Parts: sequence; C-alpha cells; structure tokens
Amino acid sequence: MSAKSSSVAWTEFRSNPISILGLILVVFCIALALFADVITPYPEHVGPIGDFTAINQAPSAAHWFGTDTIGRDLLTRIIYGFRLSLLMAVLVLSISMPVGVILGLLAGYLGGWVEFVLMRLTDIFLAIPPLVLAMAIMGFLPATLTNAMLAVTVMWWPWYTRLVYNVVRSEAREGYVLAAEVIGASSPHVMFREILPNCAPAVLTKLTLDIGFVVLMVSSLSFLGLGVQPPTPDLGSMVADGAKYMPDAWWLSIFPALAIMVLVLGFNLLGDGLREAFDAEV
Amino acid sequence: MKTMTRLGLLACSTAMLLAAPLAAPLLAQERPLRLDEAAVGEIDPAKGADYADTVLGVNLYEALVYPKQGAAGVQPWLASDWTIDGLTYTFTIRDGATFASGNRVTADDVIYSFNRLMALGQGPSSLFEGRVDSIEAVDDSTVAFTLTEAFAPFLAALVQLSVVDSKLAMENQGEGEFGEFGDYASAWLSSASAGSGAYMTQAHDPQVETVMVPNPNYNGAAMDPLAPDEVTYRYSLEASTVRALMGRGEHDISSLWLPPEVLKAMAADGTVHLAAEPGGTGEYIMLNTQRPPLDDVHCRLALTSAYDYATTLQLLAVTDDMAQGIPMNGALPKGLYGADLDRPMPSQDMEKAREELAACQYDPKDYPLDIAWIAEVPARERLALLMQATFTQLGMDVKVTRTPWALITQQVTEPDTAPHAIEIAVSARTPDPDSLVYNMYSSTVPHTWMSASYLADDEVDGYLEAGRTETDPETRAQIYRDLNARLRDLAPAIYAYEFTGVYGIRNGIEVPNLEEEGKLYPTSGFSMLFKDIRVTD
Amino acid sequence: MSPVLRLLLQRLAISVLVLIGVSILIFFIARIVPGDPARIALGPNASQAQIDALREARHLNDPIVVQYGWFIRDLLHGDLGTSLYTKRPVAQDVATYFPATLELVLYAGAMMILLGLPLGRLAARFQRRWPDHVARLLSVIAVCTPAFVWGVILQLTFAYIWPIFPLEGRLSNGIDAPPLITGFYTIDALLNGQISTFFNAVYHLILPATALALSGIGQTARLTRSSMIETYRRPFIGMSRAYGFREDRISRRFAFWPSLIPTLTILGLDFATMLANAFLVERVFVWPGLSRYGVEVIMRKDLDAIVGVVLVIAAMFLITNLVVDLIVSIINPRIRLAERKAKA
Amino acid sequence: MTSVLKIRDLTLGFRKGRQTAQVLHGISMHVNAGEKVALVGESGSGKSVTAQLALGRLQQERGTLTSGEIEVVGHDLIRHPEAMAPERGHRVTMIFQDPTSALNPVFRIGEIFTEVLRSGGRKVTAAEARDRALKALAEVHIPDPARALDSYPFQLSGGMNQRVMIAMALANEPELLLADEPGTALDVTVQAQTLRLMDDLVTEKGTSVLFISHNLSVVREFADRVYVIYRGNIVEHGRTDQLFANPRHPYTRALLSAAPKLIGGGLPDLPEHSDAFRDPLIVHPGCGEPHEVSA
Repeated sequence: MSAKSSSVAWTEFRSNPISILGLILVVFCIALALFADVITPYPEHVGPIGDFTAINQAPSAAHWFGTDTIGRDLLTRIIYGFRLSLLMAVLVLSISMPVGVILGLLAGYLGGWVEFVLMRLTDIFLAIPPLVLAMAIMGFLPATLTNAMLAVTVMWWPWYTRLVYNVVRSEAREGYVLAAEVIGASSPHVMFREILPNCAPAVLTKLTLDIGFVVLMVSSLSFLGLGVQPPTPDLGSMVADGAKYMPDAWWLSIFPALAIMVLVLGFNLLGDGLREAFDAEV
Repeated sequence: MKTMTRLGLLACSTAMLLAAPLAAPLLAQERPLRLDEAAVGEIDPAKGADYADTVLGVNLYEALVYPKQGAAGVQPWLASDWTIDGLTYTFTIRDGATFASGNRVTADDVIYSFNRLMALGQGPSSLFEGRVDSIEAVDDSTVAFTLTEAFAPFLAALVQLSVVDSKLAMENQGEGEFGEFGDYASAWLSSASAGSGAYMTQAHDPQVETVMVPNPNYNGAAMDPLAPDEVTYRYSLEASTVRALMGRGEHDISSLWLPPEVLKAMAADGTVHLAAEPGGTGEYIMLNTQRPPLDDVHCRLALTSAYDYATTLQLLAVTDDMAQGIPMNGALPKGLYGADLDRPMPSQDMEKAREELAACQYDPKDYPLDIAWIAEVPARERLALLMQATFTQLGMDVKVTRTPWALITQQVTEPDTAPHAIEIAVSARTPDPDSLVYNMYSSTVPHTWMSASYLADDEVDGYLEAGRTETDPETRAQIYRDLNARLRDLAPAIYAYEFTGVYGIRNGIEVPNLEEEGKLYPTSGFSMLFKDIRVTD
Repeated sequence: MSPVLRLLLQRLAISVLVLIGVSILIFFIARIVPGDPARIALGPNASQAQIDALREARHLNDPIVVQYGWFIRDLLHGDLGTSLYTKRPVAQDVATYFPATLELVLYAGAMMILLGLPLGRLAARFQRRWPDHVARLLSVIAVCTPAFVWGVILQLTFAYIWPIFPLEGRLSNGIDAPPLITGFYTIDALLNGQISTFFNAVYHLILPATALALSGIGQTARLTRSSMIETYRRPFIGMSRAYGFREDRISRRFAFWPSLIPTLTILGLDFATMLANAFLVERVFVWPGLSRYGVEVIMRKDLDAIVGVVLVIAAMFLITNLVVDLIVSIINPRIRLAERKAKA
Repeated sequence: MTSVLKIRDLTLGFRKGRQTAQVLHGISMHVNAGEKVALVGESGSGKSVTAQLALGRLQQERGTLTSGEIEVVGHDLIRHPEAMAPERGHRVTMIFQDPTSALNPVFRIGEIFTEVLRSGGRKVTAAEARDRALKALAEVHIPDPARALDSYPFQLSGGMNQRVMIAMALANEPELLLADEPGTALDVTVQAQTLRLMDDLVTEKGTSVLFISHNLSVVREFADRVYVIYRGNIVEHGRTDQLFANPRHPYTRALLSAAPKLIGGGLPDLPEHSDAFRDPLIVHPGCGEPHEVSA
C-alpha cells in the first residue's frame, strides 16, 4: 500500500513533468485566490456594483476577459470565483473527509453490526449519483451558498468511508496490526496509531483529486441555478448566465468554463502525480 | 473489441453521411409556425394562469367576449350579443358556433364550463369567486348569469371563461370527486383540447411542446388565408437556442423573455424583425409594508425616490426605438381606467430619498434589506443589482437573492417570511383595472404573489370596492384615478416601469395584431391569435 | 443453483434493501424541510380549507413513520403523487420522459466503452511514449471539464459556427415521433421500418451523447490504462512475452480481459455519473428527458416529483450495477466456476 | 560443439535520470546443445536479468545499456534483439517460479496453449493445436488432458499447472529452456517431482537448459555445469561435481555452508558479506569459455 517512503515518492513525483505542471497550476490558482484583492484590476466588481456604461464588452486591454451583463470585469470575477471555489472545496472536504475517514475506520476495524450499519448506509448514499443527491437536497432547501456546501458535504463522506474501509480491511490482516493486538494495544490505539497512518497516502491523494471534483460538482450545481447566488462570483453560474448570450457574447461563458477546466485540471494532474508517486489505490 | 470498435466507427460515420441530407427539416406542412414560451404550457383553460396559458386558451377555445381590438372594453366573440338587466347578464351564442368535434356550442356548454372552472378552483376562477349567484340556460343558445351584487368588472372577466365542449369532456372524464362529473375531465383536458377556437391540439407535452392544427369546424372571426396550418408552441428553450434556431430559419417567433442583447443581436443579423406588445403589465417592485423598516411609509418613499428609473429603462433598451419597458407613473399601466398619462414620469432624486430616510423612524443600518429576484427571468438580476447598488448609497445594507418562482409563491403567503422587496410583473387578466389592482392592494384578499405588499389601507379598500360596484364608466375612471393617487402616496411598490413584450419575428412571418397600428388587443396575450398571423414564405 | 445466479440474487436482495434505504432517506429529507407540502402543492391561491383537506387526504397529519408507510403503499400501487409542474401524475411523467434520458445515456455509455477502452488500451500498450501522453492528456482534459461546458462548446462549434448538427431536440421539426413501443426513438423507428426517422434520431443524438460521454471516455481510458499497466506487471504477461505472444495480441486479449474486471466495476459508477450529468446536458440541448424534468421540478420545489425522479435514478443506478456484476461474473471465470472449484 | 547460448563480457546498466545503476559487470558464460547449466546466486545478483537478456526482451526497454556479446540460437542479441521475436516460445522457452500466476487467470489452459503453439505467427489450426496440446499434456503425465485443457489455471493444483507449464515449454521442441527458479513457489515434494519430470523430458529431447536458481540442492541434482554469480560478476565456474566437491571461491564456500538453510526454497539468507566475495573469477579445469579455448 504505502511501500514507498516519502522521499522516494517525492523523487518519483519530481521526475514526472505532468505532475509538476499540475503543481504549478494549483499553486497558480491558489495564489490568484489568495491575492485576489491585490491582483484583480477591478476589485469593486466582486459585488453587485457594475458599470452600466460598459455592458457586455468584448475582451480588450482594459478588460482582458471582457465585461458581463452589468458591466463588471470578467477577469476580476473569475479570480474571485477561484477563491470561492477553492474555499468551498476546502470547507466541504474538511468536514466530509474526517467524518468519512472515522466512520471507515470504525466500520473496517470493529466489524460486526457497526460495519453492517455503516457500510449499508454508505451503499445507500453511493446508490444515488452524487450530483442528483446534492440536487435533490438543494431542491428541498433554499438555494444558498451554505446549503450548497451542505448538500455536497452530505454526499461526499461515504466515498472516504468506503476508501478507508477497504484499506483497513486489507491492513487489518497485516502483521503489524496483529502484533499490536497481540501485545494488547487498545482499539483506538490500533485504529489511529497503527492503521490510520497507513491510510494517509490514499486519503491524501484522494483529497487532492477531490478538490477538483468538488469544484466540478459545485459549479454544476450553480450551473443549474441551485448553488451560489449572485452577486457572489461563481464560475458555474457565470457559465450558465453567459450561455444565454451565446454566441454573440461568447466570452461570458467561455472564460469561466476555461477557468473551471484549469482549476480542476491542476488538482487532477497533481492528484494523479501523487497517486503514482505513492502508488496509492484510490 | 476490435470488431466492436470498427462497427461503432462504421455506424457513426454511416449515420453522419446518411443524416447530412436529412438535416433540412422535412416539412409536411406548407405554412408551419414555430414559437416558444419560457414557461410550461397548460392547455386546460380552467387551470391556466400565465401568459403561455392565455395564448393557448385564446387559440384553442373561445370565450363569450373578447377584448376590443385597439381600444378598451370588450367585443362579441362566442356570444353574438348580450343584454344587461340589473344583476342579470344574458348572452346569445353565435349562430353556427361549433366545437372542433363537430358538436354545436350550446348554453349547457357554457354552464358546464363555468361550473367546472369554479369546482376546480384554479386559474381564472378567482375572477368570479362569490360573484355569480346562478347560471341558467334560457334556451339552447341563450345563457343567463345572475350576480350576487353589482360587479362592474364582470363582463371583462368573461374573456377568461373559455367554453369547453361538455359532451366530449364528459365522454373522457375519469374517476373523481365531482360526482356525476367525475374529475371534470381534468386529466384529459390537460392533454387535449375541446374548444371552438381556430386551432385544436394535435399533440401536447407540457415539458416539450404543443402542436396545433386548424380547427376544420371553426366559424368565428375571419381567419387569414395565409394563417399557419401547423403551430408548434415550444417550452423552456434557452435564449441562445432560440437565437440560433431563428438564425437558421428553424424558429419563427421568440418568447417575450429574451434578454435585450439577444434580441438586438438577432435583429442585427437581418433575418429577424422585432415587434412589441405593450400594455396591461406593470413591473412592480413590491415593498413589504408589514416588515420593518418598510412598514414606515417614509422608508418606502426613500426607496421610490432613490430608484434609478433612467438606468432601468436604459437596461431595457433593445434598439434605439424599441425597449422592453416604458416609463410608468403610478400603479396602473396605460390603457386601463385611471392611468393618468399627463403626470410626469418619476425620476431618481437622492436628495429627497435622504430626506425621507431621515423622517423614517428606523435607522436603515439596523435593518438589512433583502431583495429577491425571480430566477426564471435572468434580465431581472440586473435590476436587483442596480437596486442593491443604489440603496447601498443610502447607507442601507442590501442583500440580493435569486429565488425560484415556486419558492416566492410560497414565501409571500406570510409577510414575515417574504422578502422586503421583489420585482413582480402583474398583468391585467381582463381589460379592466379591477383584475389588476384588487388582488394587489385589497386588504381582504389572501396573501399571494400579487399582494406581496400586504397593504392594509381603508381608503384604498374603499376605492377598490367602489370601483367594483360603480357601473358608470366616467365615475369609475375617476375612482381609479383617486386610487392611483393614493397608491402613489403610500408607495406600497416602486412603480418601476411598464413591461413591453418584445418578440423577435423571423422575416417572412407577419403578425398584424402587433405590427399594424390599431390592431393590438390591449390585454396581455390576447393579440397572439394564430389565425391572424401570416406565413408568407 | 449456478454461482452466477446465486450472486445475482444476492446482489438483487442487497439492491432492494438499498433502494428501500434510498426511499427512506429521500422521503425524510423531503418531509423535514421547511414548508407545508400541502400549501406548496396547492399553490398561492389555495384557501386554508383546501389545504386542510389535502393534508387530511395525503395523511400529512399522521406521524412521519406512518406517512412513510402510506408513501410505500402508494409507491407499490405505482402512485408517486402529482407533479405541480406538469399537473400530471409523477408516474406518468417519469414514464414519458425517462426513455429519452435512457436512450441518451445508453448511447453515451456505448461511446464511452467503444472509445474509452481502446484509448486506455493504447495508452497502456505504449506506456510513457507519445500515444500514451496524447491519450492521457486528452482523457484528463475530458475528465476535468464539466459536461455542461462540453455541451456549450460542442453546441457552439458544431451546431452554430459550423451548422453540421442540430441544435436541440430529439427529432427535426416536421418529423413525427415513431409509434411508441420502447420510447427509444431509434429503436421504435427501426421496429416500424422508418429508416429516415431512425437516422434523424441518431443525428440528433450525436452532439448531446458526445457531450455526455466525453468525461466518461476520459475516465474509462484512465481506468483502463492504469488497470492494464497493473496487469502488465503480472507474471502471466511476462509468460506471454517469454513465449513470444504478439504484443498487440497481448494488448487486445491477454492483458485486456483480466484488466477489464476491475475496470468494469468502476464503469458502473461512471454510468451513474452520466445519469447525473444528463441533468446538465439535457438542459443545454433542450432534450425532453427525465433529467430536464428533474431540474424543473427541483427548481419548483415539486416534492413528489423530486422524490419520484431520485428513486427512478437510484433504481436505474442499482440496475446498472447489477448488469455490471453480471458481466463481470461472466468475464471472470473465478466467479462463474466458483462451484466447480469447491468440488475439485 | 555448438553453443545455444553464448555470452561474452556482457555488461548491463539501467539509466534512471542522470544516474546509471550497473547490474552486470561483464559476465561470460555459455550453454552447449543438450547441456544443463545452472546460474546460481542470491536474488539481486543479476541472474534473472540474464534470462531476460537471453530472451532479447530487456535490451529493447528504454534506459537499458548493454555492451559485450550475447548470442542465442545463432542471433546476435546486442545488435538485433528483435531477431528473437519469432524464436520465443519456439527455439527458446521458459519455466517460472510460480506456475499458477504465470498462467493467465481468465483464459482456459487450452486457449493459452493454442497461443503458445501459434506464437511467432505460426499457422496452426484449432484442431491441430488441440491435438498437439493433448499429446504434450499426456507426456507430462496429466491424468485427464482434455479436461485440463478446458480448465482455468485456478481450477488446477500448483503441481498440475507446473506440468502444464512444462508441456507448453517443450511443446514446440525448443533448443534452449530457461528455467527461472522453477517451481520455487510449490511444495518441496511437488517441486522435486516436476523437476524430475522436466529433467527426464529434456534429456529425452536433448534440450539445453539454463537453470536460474538459488537452490543448491536443485542445482546439484539437475545441472551438468554451474556458474556462481555474485553482484553482477561470475565468481566461480565448474562442473557440478567439481564445484560441490571443491568449492574454491570464498563466496561459493559461504553459499554452500549456508546450504542446509536453503534447501526447500524460500529466500536465501544472505551469507555474511565479506570483501573476499569480490575475489576474481575461479574457473575449474576444463570449463573455459569457448572463445578462450579457441583463442
């Protein structure tokens, strides 16, 4: 599973130019998101305030990506869109990942009825395509940013549960776990100290890949009008809103679409690189 | 695997080769007409509520009366004439009026249709609720309504009573709660038409389209010889799709809800011309008079003064001489009694806004203002954002929410859950101001999206009741002018602008009712009579 | 009982349990949300009396567990309630719109398999050489781009700028739908011998199916590649090479089939993703399917319809997984012949 | 006397990034027709890569650096490794450590066998293939050859699979059989049985064998001649009787003294490392390489 030490993994990672490209893209996007206030040409355009004299302008020197239907600079909004997407992905995963991991540990290690209940529950969640479940939840709740994150979080944890469960099931038969049990280590100790570290490469790799996929999911929800609400800049709703003006104002949806692509691509390449480097099963 | 791949490729390439010549639509009809609407089409006239339903209703069915062309009031339609004797209205059905099924239109059909409308309790039933004491057939072609009390808007309201073929309906009724009438053919009439209108349904799918063909037994107002011989009314097309289809000549008339940029781009292509359908619809930014701080009239007046009317109109402009809205100077759109066209149009006055705000008992900082806009109409987002930008200048904390229509209808039932401000288009459903303002401002009506201001003002209620019982047209007009003045003072809404529907029409299609002077039916949707449309290519 | 049959029955039982779980989950979510379902169902003009009557008729005053009982009873009678959006029974709507979605998804699924598997196989065979790099780059881009973006791009490019394909819909204007047999226009057209309708339907399927399939193709290619690379490391491939099996025979047969087993299992999940992505693609191409219906009912808080759509999609997903299990057990002799081994 | 395998001053290195890992440091060895030669060493000593080089496969991989000479059944595999392609499975075949994992799990024995008979593009009809496979399986004393052909590898025992493997290896009458730790994964008695079976058959057919093994007892029983390899260098070369009777290289001696532990397979415990293990090659009398004799 995690036969490779981290230094070997790093050497391997470094030798793959595609992984490095992923890392660069990720760092680039994060940097844009972090320093959005400084970088963006029109930071005031993040909100509802636009410039009604400069509506739907094609890309130009003043507005590299053009302006939107109320005259806001699209580049500015895309950069803030990065910030929002990343923030949402981090929040969603920082809840669903630990929950999923702990439940997976419990199910895999304790077995018995705990395993049965948790894994059947996981099956139920995994039996509905994630986007559909998230949409359905959004269908019942008011469309707000918080609810969108909640919906995605609710459907995301089972993936970690299943992943960790599978790792635990194979690790539990490994010698070191048996050894720890023989010397009378407590269950929490075995779970968290012995097994958990061995799940880390798989979980971390999945986490990296998932940042991309959460961005994808959230933007899909927004595309359908079920996620982030205006005037908050969100890449998915920018694509949806812009699509109405195709093909005349093509920049309105093409640039945000490319932005989603770049963001997801970055995390995917990085995640792939990590997977190969750690030889992790995801 | 190898063979499978090859087969797949073969199949794909063959399909492409063979499909290419089929790309051009195979037109079975000589004069097809294809148009679309944003909403879902409901073809049951007893359930229809919005613009698309009205268009379907006037083409598939006939009502006893119809709005006058190019003027206020009503004209004969299915009824050839009528008499009013106190509270009794007696209608004579047009000679030879026949349903598409071949059945003759009789007084019993009118009675069935009215009872059906009231029993189902949806759609236009509220126009008649509690107003009709009895309805009876004087003879086969004469029907009499007796009212409970004087009700001036009654005649105009009848434009919304579509007459259903009762024999056909009863043959097709299902099990239901209405005794001998079963389900009042509720299920069946949502999938097929049974009327005497110029067209009848050939196929209907509420999510996709309604296909209509001429009614062979139609004998109503003359049909243009070039009228379409097949009409496809399509639902929920994206603006970009409509634009592209029209560019390819695969679509004829766009919906009313295209953003101005799209209309403009289509017109610029040279294959499409624009036509406007003004009148009858006000765009109201309803202010919640029950929730602080807007329960104080000064706070409301601050908003109406601060509203940027000029930019609004600028955002609605399609071309130099056409826009999706015109200025409005009160609660009533022009063309209705009581709309006074002489008054100046409102304009933004930040000075006055600040004064009013100072007079308001609340500090705006303590009360964040939430503004909702209807998710289904994207162009409204701009106006919501414009408000956010303007009101923020007054020192208010403004939040904007995109809310789906269904959710709005739910929120507005309780003043506490309703937003502070929401832009809603309200149309007069009949050629009478009562059908517009009564439901909006009477304190006696249940809370609905039309009454999202929750106004409770005795003076307003007084005018509204007087307008209903007064039958002299001139006195009535004065009542509505007084009402209008009172509503300006109370500011239960920002009267943002009067909505003008702008259609993109493919060159080769002529819609005289919209394009020729004096041919417009001033009630929203009533001009879209397919029988009057000419397909010239 | 054959092992395959036994496995299938076992899976079927689990699927039914899971489906019941899904119904509980979705039912309770639908009931705990704010808002009175009766009020929502009746619309803004309803009187309190009408609302009370509907609450009574639909057992909304009973405890939620009892309500679930009623719900299941109706469900077993094929009654999913009434849609506010179309004002028709949800079951009827589902029956009307589902075939369109299924047809789209099946064509996309076929594209995913017919293009994704060979692409992944090629990448694995030429690992770390240019066909691999090209295939990987293409597939990662395909995976990272949301289906709606593909839809928008394909529509813009191939229906607008170069009007090769139709913009939207299932059939051209003027072509009538074939008589209803399966609801799949392509199949119904063929069954009725309407060749031109068949090609017209296929012609309309190409763009939306491609938009839907692209991320699946990428995902399949990636999975196939990594699974085959794994297989290439196994001793039996070393044996094949030591015995001079031709490299393309190995790639097509001896490494491919063993790799397919893990790949297929995950392909089932990809198919589920497609069912979900259909929501996005149908919106772009105005495809009159269940997903588009789903979006509309979700936007309108049409509770009965939402529950119905989610249940149908979950059922579809479970059926897909059953089919995948069946295929895997046929490909994998270990499962097929489990019994014989037990005897031996 | 003709050599089916001739290696001279062969070096092998793998390049990774800017570094090169040297695996073979110039080894020379040969296998004559009909001869059974063993290459003995610990894992990682370079014995398995030698087999891969003899198949012409390793040198075609990127990052592989070779020099010297390697000639198998008359082909120069340094310059033309691709020449081996049609010979694999025919003139040169191989037997593996674990027969069960070396047989493709999703194909029937019959399908794999047919592929073996057809390898290198030879035209063999299905009926003909089945016929030859049945005969070959009968030769290795498989009780019900027809049933075995219709079975999947996991349905047969390890011993049966090894017999199948041997039948496949010999079905095309090869000149050279590479036996890479043959049957190490099997039970000791089964391993011994199958090895004896193989030995009988190769002796009968006159096939040359290169044993690659760390198992000295196996080597002692089946090999005519032995090369001992240590970290990429051949350290001792002699006839089996000479070498076991009189091991002269310190490494060989260490190996032999550890031998009891090694019997029965399993990974050999590393004999304690000593600088003496790096002593130069010791060749027993009469055992020189062909080029040295002729030179």
